[in-house]
Amino acid sequence: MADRDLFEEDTLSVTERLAAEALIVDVDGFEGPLDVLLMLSRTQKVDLRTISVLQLARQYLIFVEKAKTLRIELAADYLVMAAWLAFLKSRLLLPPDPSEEGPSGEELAAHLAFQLERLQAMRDVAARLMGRDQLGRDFFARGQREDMMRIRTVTYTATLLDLMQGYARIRTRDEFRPFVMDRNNIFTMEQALERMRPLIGFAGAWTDLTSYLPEGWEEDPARRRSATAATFAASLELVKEGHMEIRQSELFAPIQLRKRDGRP
Amino acid sequence: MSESHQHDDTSESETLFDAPPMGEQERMVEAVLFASVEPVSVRDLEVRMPHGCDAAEALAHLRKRYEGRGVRVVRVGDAWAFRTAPDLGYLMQKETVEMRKLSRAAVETLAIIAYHQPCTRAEIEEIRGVSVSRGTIDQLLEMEWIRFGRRKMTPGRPVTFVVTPEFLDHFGLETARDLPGLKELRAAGLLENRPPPGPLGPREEDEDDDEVIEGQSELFED
Amino acid sequence: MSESHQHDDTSESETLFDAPPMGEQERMVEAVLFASVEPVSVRDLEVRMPHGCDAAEALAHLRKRYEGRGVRVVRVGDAWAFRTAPDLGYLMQKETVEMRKLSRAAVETLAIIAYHQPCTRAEIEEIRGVSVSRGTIDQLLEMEWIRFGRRKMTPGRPVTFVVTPEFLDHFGLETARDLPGLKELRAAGLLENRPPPGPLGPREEDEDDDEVIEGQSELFED
Repeated sequence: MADRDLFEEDTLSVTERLAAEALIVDVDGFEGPLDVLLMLSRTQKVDLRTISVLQLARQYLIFVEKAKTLRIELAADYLVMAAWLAFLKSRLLLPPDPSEEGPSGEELAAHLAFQLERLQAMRDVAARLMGRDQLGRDFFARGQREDMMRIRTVTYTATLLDLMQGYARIRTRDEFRPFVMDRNNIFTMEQALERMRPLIGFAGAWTDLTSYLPEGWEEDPARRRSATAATFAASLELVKEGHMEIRQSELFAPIQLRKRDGRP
Repeated sequence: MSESHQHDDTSESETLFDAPPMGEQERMVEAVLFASVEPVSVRDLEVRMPHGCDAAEALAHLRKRYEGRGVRVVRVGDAWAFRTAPDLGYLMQKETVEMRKLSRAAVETLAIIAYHQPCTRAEIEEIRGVSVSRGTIDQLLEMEWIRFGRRKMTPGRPVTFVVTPEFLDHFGLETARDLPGLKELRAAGLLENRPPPGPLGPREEDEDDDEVIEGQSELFED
Repeated sequence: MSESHQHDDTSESETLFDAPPMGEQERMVEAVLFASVEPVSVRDLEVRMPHGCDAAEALAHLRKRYEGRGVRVVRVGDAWAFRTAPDLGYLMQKETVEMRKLSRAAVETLAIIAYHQPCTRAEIEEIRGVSVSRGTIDQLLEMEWIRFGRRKMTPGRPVTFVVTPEFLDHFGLETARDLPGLKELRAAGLLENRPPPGPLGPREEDEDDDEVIEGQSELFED
């Protein structure tokens, strides 16, 4: 392999190289770059707190390179980690540049070591947790349910405000009874016709339309309006039928009616 | 109990050579009876327990141990199970009280009775503009917020409803006359000069959909 | 145990004028715990028992009585239940429930939530170094081993996860404080939420870690 020269500088043992290769074959079995790093760190066989991050970075970069030469598709986050570790490696190797911003290589390395140690710790306690006696496997709850008899009583309640709002709702509804339903203040054309038919017999002279309004409908404006409109409509009907004549001298002048007494 | 204990010591030591001590066996029966969904027969127990165990004797010990306790080992058919002591059955009842808001129909009916008492059902219906269901009246009667008043001296002598002292107590009123009047309701902003907003159709949230359309709100919107 | 029983007889007869004798109370607790599959809290016990009972003391007596027996009184969070002794589990093959095998991701996620709770999804991902699939969280929620906790007061107000009493019950833990190795992990600083130094960390999405979040904060409130 041509890459071999590239990594000759790396101080990896044969077993470490073999381990790295084994990893590549099984890359799908890993849960991300951190998992791979944790596996690689095991080859160092040291406490994770004293791990050599530099060595780990090298191992990881080999892992990624090998994966590339073997044309194994690595997920993007493996490559992001590779880039980051390459950066970390350079930071760790080069003397610190005081003008450079951001955390030092050592700080970054320490954090990575912390992450690995924490992940390992979580895996260890997860194993301990699953190793405990478990309900339904090692110890058991009562098999027979003697279910509690549930006596449920429902209490209904309302507040004074509910009550008053309820009442207000009804009263408000009264004040705004549907207009069309309210026949009290409506004088229909049929009523007007009925009223006028017997009356027109006496209307030989021109008489003001308003004098035909029914009693009790003159005062209240709403009633007056309704009665006037109905009487006017009824008058037109009677004119059409040929029983009456109608006239208005000018705009807004009083409307006058008289019997059409066989006149042409 | 069982026949297996009529043996003398020698034969027992032969057959139960490695059986756990009786105290252990009792524990086993205890755990199995507890965890089992169904009552367990002595045969079942013996199948489960290590070879050489005497389930019947262990069971007898266990029964004795639970005598007079809060739970007992009882026989169910030819099997055994734990049951709570019958005298403690009352502890197994759990009473839950659920508070629910009174329905709108009930609130309105109640309000009408409170404001117009003594009030007949027909009067309530006239004021509400919808028929009042039997259930609504029954509910209010059951809650003891209303009761029957004197019959009205009108044809048919209909019953009337009045509010009760419990009602006054609940709503913190001394008498029904303490209920705020329309003017006060208006001053409190409870009586708006507009009917409650909503489409003309019956409201979906009402239980009593028979309600007549109230207020053609659109007509009065400017 | 409660204070109410440190009184001498006179004062006791005053306060617990009609409370049943302690032996009776113990029977009651026994019956209720036996009947209930779910753990029962002292409060619930007291609600069920007659007025003046001291459920806590009766419970203490009961625990003592069942020490070393085939069933035991165990604590689950702030509630109590009878459970069979773990050493007898082998007798219960019939009762054993086939448990769905949890994936490694699910087991690790569960452990991270248990040890770091309340714990956000981002924190789980930060610790595991991979994204957490919706399915994993769903599975744990469905098993009722985790539930949603309070939202974190960090930008975006992310939801948190905490473990449930069912989790404690399943793993035979009295409280979340009894998680194996919890003290050592905390002493080693491995439960701290340490943000990556500077903006250069390999995972850049964890800007919400600016506050110092102490692990398992709510476990140590009391």
